[in-house]
Amino acid sequence: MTAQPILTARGLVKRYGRVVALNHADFDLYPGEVLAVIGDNGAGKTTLIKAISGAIRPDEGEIRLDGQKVDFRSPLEARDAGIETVHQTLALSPALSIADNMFLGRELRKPGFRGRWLRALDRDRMEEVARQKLNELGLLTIQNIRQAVETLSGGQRQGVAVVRAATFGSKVIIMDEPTAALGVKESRKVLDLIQDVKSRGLPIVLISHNMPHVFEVADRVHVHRLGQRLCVIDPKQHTMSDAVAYMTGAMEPPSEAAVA
Amino acid sequence: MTAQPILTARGLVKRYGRVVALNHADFDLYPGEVLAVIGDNGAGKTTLIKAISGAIRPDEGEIRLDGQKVDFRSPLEARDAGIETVHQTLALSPALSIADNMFLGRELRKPGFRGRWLRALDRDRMEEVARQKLNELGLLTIQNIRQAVETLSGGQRQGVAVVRAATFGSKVIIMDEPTAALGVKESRKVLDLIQDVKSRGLPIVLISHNMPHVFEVADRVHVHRLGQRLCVIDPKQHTMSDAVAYMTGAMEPPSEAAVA
Amino acid sequence: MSDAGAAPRKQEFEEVLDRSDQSVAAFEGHEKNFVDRLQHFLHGNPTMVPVIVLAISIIAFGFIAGDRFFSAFNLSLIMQQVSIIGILAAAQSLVILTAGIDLSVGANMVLASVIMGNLGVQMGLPTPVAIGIGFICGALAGMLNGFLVTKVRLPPFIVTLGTWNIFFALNLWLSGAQSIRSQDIDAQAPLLKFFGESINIGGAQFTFGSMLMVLIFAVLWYVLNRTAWGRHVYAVGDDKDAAELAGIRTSRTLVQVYALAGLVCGIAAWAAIGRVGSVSPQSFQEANLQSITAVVIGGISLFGGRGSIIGPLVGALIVGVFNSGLRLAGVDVLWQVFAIGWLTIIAVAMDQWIRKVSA
Amino acid sequence: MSDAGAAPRKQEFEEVLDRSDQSVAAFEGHEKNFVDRLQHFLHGNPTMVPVIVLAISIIAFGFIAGDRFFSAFNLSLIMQQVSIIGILAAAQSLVILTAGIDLSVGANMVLASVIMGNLGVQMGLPTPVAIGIGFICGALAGMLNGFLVTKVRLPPFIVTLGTWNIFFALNLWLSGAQSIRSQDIDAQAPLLKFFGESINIGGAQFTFGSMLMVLIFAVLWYVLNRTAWGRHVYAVGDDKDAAELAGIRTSRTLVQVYALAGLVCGIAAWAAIGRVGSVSPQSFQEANLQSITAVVIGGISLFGGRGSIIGPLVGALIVGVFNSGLRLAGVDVLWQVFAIGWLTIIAVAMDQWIRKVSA
Amino acid sequence: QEVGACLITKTDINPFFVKMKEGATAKAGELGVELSTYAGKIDGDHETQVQAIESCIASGAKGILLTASDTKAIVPAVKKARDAGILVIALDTPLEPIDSADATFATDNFKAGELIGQWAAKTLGDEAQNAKIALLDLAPSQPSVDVLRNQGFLQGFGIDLKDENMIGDEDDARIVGNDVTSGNEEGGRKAMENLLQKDPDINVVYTINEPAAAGAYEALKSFGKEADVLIVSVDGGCPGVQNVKEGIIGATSQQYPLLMASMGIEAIKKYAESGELPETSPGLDFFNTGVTLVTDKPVEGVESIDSEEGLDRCWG
Ligand SMILES: Nc1ncnc2c1ncn2[C@@H]1O[C@H](COP(=O)(O)OP(=O)(O)OP(=O)(O)O)[C@@H](O)[C@H]1O
Ligand SMILES: Nc1ncnc2c1ncn2[C@@H]1O[C@H](COP(=O)(O)OP(=O)(O)OP(=O)(O)O)[C@@H](O)[C@H]1O
Ligand SMILES: [Mg+2]
Ligand SMILES: [Mg+2]
Repeated sequence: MTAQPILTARGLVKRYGRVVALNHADFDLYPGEVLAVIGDNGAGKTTLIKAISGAIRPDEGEIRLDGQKVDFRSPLEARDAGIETVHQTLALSPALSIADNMFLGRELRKPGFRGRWLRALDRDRMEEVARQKLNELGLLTIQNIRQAVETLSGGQRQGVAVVRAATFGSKVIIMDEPTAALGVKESRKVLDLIQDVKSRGLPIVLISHNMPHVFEVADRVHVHRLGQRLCVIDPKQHTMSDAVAYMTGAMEPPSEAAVA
Repeated sequence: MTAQPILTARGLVKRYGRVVALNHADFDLYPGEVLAVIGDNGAGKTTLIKAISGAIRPDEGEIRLDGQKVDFRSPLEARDAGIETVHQTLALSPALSIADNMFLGRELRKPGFRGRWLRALDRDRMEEVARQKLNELGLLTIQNIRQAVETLSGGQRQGVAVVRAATFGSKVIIMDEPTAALGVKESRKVLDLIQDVKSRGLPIVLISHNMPHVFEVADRVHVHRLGQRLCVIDPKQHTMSDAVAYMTGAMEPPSEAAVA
Repeated sequence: MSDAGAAPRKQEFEEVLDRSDQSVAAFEGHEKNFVDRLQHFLHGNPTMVPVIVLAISIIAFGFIAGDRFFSAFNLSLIMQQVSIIGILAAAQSLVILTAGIDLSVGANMVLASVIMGNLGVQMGLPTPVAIGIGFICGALAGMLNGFLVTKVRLPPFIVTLGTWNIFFALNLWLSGAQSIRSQDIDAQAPLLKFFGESINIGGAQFTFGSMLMVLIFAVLWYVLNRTAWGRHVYAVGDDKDAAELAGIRTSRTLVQVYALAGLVCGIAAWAAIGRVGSVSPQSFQEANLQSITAVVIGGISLFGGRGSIIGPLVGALIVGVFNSGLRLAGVDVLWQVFAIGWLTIIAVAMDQWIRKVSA
Repeated sequence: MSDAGAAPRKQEFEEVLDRSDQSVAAFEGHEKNFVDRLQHFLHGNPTMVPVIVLAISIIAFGFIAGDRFFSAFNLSLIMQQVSIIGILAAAQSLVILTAGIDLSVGANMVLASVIMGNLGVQMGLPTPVAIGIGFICGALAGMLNGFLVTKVRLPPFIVTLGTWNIFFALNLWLSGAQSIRSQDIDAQAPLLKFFGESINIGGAQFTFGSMLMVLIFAVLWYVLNRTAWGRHVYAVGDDKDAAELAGIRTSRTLVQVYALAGLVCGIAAWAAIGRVGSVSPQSFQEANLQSITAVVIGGISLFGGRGSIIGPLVGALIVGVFNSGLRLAGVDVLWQVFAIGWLTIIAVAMDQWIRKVSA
Repeated sequence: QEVGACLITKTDINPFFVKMKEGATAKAGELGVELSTYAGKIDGDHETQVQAIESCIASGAKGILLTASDTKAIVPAVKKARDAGILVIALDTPLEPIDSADATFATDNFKAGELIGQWAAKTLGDEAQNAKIALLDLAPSQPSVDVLRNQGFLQGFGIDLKDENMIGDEDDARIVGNDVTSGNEEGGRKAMENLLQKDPDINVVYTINEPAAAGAYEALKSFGKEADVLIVSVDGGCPGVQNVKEGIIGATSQQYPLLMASMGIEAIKKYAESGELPETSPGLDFFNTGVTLVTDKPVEGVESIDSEEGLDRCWG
């Protein structure tokens, strides 16, 4: 691995009372790659990416983006630094429209006096951009861009969240189990989208329990176990069985994998 | 198909405002079988099993259990009739203990005066039974049977819900996406448990988006599409590709499959 | 970096997906009768519900209580009468939209008006300064609520139950429970009574106070619906965690909401001096709950994130129309209280019935 | 049926699972200092929090207000003074445990006591019958709340805000705002004053009313913790949908909870006649909010499903101790109001701080 | 066309005002006056009274009878009514300034307090120097009736008032303390208990009204002190006078709400017919509907009637 990692974490620790969710975890993401994170339930995957995306602040450890030390105090700061996240819970506001949700926290204002002084939203432009992006990524056929997110099906909602991340992410896109609740068809669309985003050169972190999916799209697989990075493996040199064996403690990882 | 179905539904209709979630759906479950229900997101699978398990009342149609017409007005009535369900949302009370959750709504009372007149709970017996059942099914290692469910991990919670259904179900057990949030290891345990329950002679309805799982455990596969039963296929005579093609509308199902 | 360009290895059963049905399920409306159609119409236009209730009650009381009720003067009088509760309901709505509740709005307002009176009349400060300080105190009191809600993470109900007592005690302490007489205000700081002035148009008497109420609602409507901040308020009320993860500074937004609500209470304090004609520390003790009543009758959900800010204006007017109509119809106070009790329940029940329909 | 016995076809990568690690992750405690350890202890025993607050405030006021405060007599007097609010807090707790709120408890109680007085004293019915009818009216009033909450699906806050007004109006109508004199009760229906009787033990004076309060809490503790119904109440408050799916008749449980709360209000009505000495339609107008204050100080979560029923008893006593202590220390009523405001906020903030720790 | 009149009282939950309403309603029926009644929800609910006045103006009433919650703050609203040609009569409580209303039919609340103060002082005789006084007031917000009765009592008892607009600023050692009762039995009992805890030797209890007195008596009884204490009160309602008769209350100042109300209705009727304004009592700036001390233990120099006579004249 010669390229500079775009995002690194070293020695992250996060405790919830007596539970140690992260126990000196490390993390590396390289430019342009799809990195899958796998691990048992409760291994600390979600906590890891929450720390990276500013949703929680780790108790210890440091995070570097582009080699610069960063300390995100809120998801907003991570977002402003170019890290977009599709959370396990989606983070959409059910009563707001699709367009409003897409632009939540980065609304466009009208040009001139009305935007500058009256802070008026430019609804038309936001809706146009939202519609265009949704179509462009071909992820879903939305009938009405003004419809409230709560009227969408689970798959459609997931689509909105993914498209939002893909549209605005400028450095890193993180997805926490984006396909867990999705059907075969909908999952496929998300996987296609991941390929799409990757082809635009953006690196992606994908958390998933679905081994075939992971081995299909991932360039490297980060195996998380008991709050730590156990090893990183190359899916072309290891089988799914190997990955599962490492992840569940059935087998010790090869020592070279730790530096893959 | 010569045996009498244990559970049948004919012409179920359920509307949510303008959305027709069930559109004259039929359903048959035979004794001792594992029936998988597959379908796109929003096809109406959850609505179907909610109707069967008393969680909602269909607008039209009839349900028969053991040939008797039934009309469940609440989940309790379905449960009393021997139908146990593991809902997508698990239906556990976070603040109550594992034992309390296992016996929720069918608590054991102390023998004699204290139970009969003072309606005192028999905590000891409930905890004993709960521990025994959890161990017996080997699904999880619980440290403390009195610990609140909210302190359990997602996988453990799923385990409690599944064990509850397996313990008390006397006629039918229904599981709505029991493995969606689970890791590889935890999913495997649930699948093993399904085999286990089946070997005790109880029929099981399994909703899942995971085709390999479905084709591993199912005896028959009910394909749901646009609120209706499209067809029922035998996983030994059809491939996963067929199933996915029918379910997503890529292919018309063979006419004989409609009566499989 | 390793060979990222390798062809994806789809699972075999996924190959068929290219041919799958890409259409979106569309469902037809199938309303059977007039009631169903009405229900659907109102579902699409929930703000119409209180408006219709208002129209019906005005007409009904026109029949019951006769011309005296239906006169331009009386209708404008109702506007005057509800103006303070209306402005407080605007403040209350902001908080309720974030899924909170503010039991202290009335106490906050009275405290601010006592401060304005003390400074402007008794200590002889220039009136605009006194009013300004009153505004600031209102906003600070609101900020205290917001701070306790966000930083100490207490339920708004508890926080404002506590500060209600606190503001009330401070009010009595500052005022010595003494009113400041109208004449003294006229002599010292007539500007304090600005919102009591009125203009007459064809028998109707519009006070500046009732215009202020309408203006405040109009401004809040613009802010909530046409600015990013307004969208954030709705998002925070709808699902706070989701809003936080989506990149909204929810704590900051919440503190701002409470502070703005406090500021609106401060403005209400000025209007109240005009309305009452004096600074009365004993007034408006019921205003906390009355403002909540107006908000819920106006169709804003106590669970946050749902409802239009215009609703509470209409809600306040409905309560005013009921009070006025029942009074003019000669109904005993007792039964007025009784009627308002049922009105609250029935109005919200109707709202619930309409929201039940899915779009 | 087709060949169900075919061997399962596991996915290849799952084969390795047999060898996987079956141990459960166990984490050690790692409390750093005394405060952490205390926090953890209290987290495990949340009911201890109000108990400790109570103990500390008794000791503190013992210093501030001196022996007069710390006497057996005064402490038993506090018990007497809080007995009615305490009983209402028990009713309120039931409702709050289901994630509801009952603003009408006080109004319900006064209505029931007026009914008992009217029937027993003025209409000369046998006292037990009058009391029985009062109980029934209390329970029915509670059921009305429960019905509106479950069947019409209205938020409890709105329902009870409405019925508060309704019960208040009925109370005025039935009583004509007239008290029934102590002496008339003595003559006609002395049994109504049963709970005003007391026994003396070593200087302390325990009224039957204060014993009743303790008894009611004991019975409710048993019901909530030792019977299936009690578990259902917690489950409904915790997550209503989950409880429904798990096979609990949540609507029935909720209506029962509100009816039981109403019945407890009816019992409180009887006790109130003993405590006040007369049937007083004007008393206890603040009782609705005071009971909520006692409940939240006692550590029951407004979000339902959490907290011990013993907490509100202690919460009521804390408020009583504060009132009595401040009084004896010569603090003005004004500052008592102020202190109770802060007490509410601080008590709940402490509770929050303790619950923050994971077990 | 019928003459319209309005009666606006402080609350609807105080029997005093309920009786006032009954008196007015009866008289209105007799004279053919169309009466509307209004009341605040709680004591001090000033805003509702303003609304009531406005509704009266809108309804075209000829006269308003008003017991003001906030005697200063209500003045602008009253002025509006008078400008609209409506006769405004303040009942029971004079406005500030008193000439803000066309007429005032009042009981002098200060006088009512003074009478019971004098009676208590005279009853104790020399012991009055060592009295221990408990003052059971209405509310922390000190509505005007609260202040007038309290300060009147202290004046009558011979205590320096300091600021006569303020309760509780006196520093006379004989005062054990003030507490608030909300004017009901429960509050009366709790306040009495609290003050007894402060000083068990209290021997004079002033109460804002008779329900509070009844509550105070219960507390004294439970402390076993009911025999040694003088309770004085104000109102003169039938239950209160009955309590005087039974020796529970030593003396009470009786007021006449029914009389005030019926006279008020008569005045409005007269005004509507002839435009004639009511007169004031000689030497006063209001028409005194009178206040009488009711006690069965009369003392020298304070005029009083006994409880039998009091019961004949009581109002509810
Ligand atoms: N807010 C919280 N409070 C307390 N404990 C928590 C919290 N969030 C996570 N944990 C605990 O931290 C550990 C790691 O959780 P995490 O959600 O990161 O696991 P995960 O690997 O994402 O699991 P899954 O695959 O089930 O999503 C678990 O034991 C979990 O119970
Ligand atoms: N409570 C409800 N109110 C309104 N619409 C509903 C409700 N529940 C379900 N629906 C709608 O009914 C349709 C069927 O939903 P259902 O949950 O049964 O689908 P599903 O097949 O279980 O999907 P998934 O695989 O995503 O779980 C969807 O369009 C859904 O939006
Ligand atoms: Mg996770
Ligand atoms: Mg589903």
